[in-house]
Amino acid sequence: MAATPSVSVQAEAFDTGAEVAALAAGRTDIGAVVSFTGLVRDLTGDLEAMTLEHYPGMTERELTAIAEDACKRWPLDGVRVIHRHGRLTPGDPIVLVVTASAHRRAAFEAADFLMDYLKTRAPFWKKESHRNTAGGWVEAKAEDDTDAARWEKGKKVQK
Amino acid sequence: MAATPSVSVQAEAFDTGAEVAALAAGRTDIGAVVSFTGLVRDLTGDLEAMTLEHYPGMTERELTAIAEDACKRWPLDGVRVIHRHGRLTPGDPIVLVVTASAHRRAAFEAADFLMDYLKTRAPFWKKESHRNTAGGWVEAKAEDDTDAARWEKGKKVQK
Amino acid sequence: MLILYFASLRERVGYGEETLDVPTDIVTIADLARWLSTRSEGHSEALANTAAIRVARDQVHVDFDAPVEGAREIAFFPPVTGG
Amino acid sequence: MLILYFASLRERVGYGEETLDVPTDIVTIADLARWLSTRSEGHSEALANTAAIRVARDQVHVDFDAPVEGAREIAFFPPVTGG
Repeated sequence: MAATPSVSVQAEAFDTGAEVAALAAGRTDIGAVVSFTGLVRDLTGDLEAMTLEHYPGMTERELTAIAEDACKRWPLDGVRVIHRHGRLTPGDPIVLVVTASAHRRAAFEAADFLMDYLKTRAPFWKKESHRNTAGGWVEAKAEDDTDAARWEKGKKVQK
Repeated sequence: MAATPSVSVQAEAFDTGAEVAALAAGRTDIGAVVSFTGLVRDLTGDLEAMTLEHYPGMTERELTAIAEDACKRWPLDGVRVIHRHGRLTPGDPIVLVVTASAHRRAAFEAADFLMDYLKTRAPFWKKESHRNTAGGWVEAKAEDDTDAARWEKGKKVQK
Repeated sequence: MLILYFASLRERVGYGEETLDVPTDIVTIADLARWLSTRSEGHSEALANTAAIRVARDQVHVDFDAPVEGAREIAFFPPVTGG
Repeated sequence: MLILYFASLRERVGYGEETLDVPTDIVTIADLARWLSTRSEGHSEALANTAAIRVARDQVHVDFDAPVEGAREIAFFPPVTGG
């Protein structure tokens, strides 16, 4: 049975442990659960807040499409994606991806893929406000496109 | 500051969410936390229990060596490894690996590496008892050696 | 047709959405962007550098050469930065 | 010297550890395995197929050509199956 992905876009925080537990609850055919938690990072000590704008409607649609794509590429038993929007402060969790599979490689690769695709396709935009310097919109990274391109069909991937 | 890995070998269950939270607690320089949870799998419906034997002393030493190796290979801010021993039943968590880093790729690759190395180097042995058929020691998989070989120096990795 | 702007584009235009009657000679999204640029200085600034703009047609990523006809909503935004 | 057996090897030998005075002409771990094989039928069965046996010298993975001299403990076990 192919997994039906569960996707949420919300202002509220999430509980990584509860989501990991929920994906495997009551099942004995899942061997591997991988979670990725993304947090607001403040490398300079100057970040006051990070505000995430998104495109309601398209965000849910795009996250679901990415998750369904992952379910086609790997034998997954569960996929959970949560992405927050609104105002967050350093250390706050922003995004959660959880994958469950009978196989460890599938769970790892699918979570990795989901994050790469989410980073380049999900319509979210981050704006930083700093304490002592000008804030502004976060620029997209070319590195994220390179990461996502790893999963394109026919491309061989080298680490 | 390089991470100091934390390693536990225990009979007791663990709490994935609490471990993920602990690794990032009070810090604002961590952007990514990846967790891998391994569970007892029962694909045939015939598995009664899985008993894990290990080599006390060497187990802790080997897990610590693997975690320290990961800290040398990737810029990690935290590594947590928990491996259970004793009698477990289907659906029970066996192993937890959590990695934290400023960078998503580092956290993913280090967790993936830790599991591959742990599978081939940590002195644990699984014995299955079945309800209706003969149980016995689980055979090592050649696939695990192949997975671990991906990380050997000088080897290019293809997915 | 509903036209949407997000993030820095929304700020430059001054608002996030507008409903417009698009002339029938507007064929592609590139045409639409050029036509929208004439509406105000903010629109012109927001839509000047198409290399740095992404487009969605009815909430699906498309290129600038995608057709406008039949769309319910078309959104313009900078490269995404979620995750 | 402390000799340890784990998992299926422990079951075949009949116990998990023994402390032995190893003769001085035992140079490598391969020599040690051959010498231990003569101790009982269980030892012989357990240590027959060296291709399917892994060894640790003082809790560190080593090959069969590693030296025995100076070791506190040497462990024999099947390929590991944790994780």
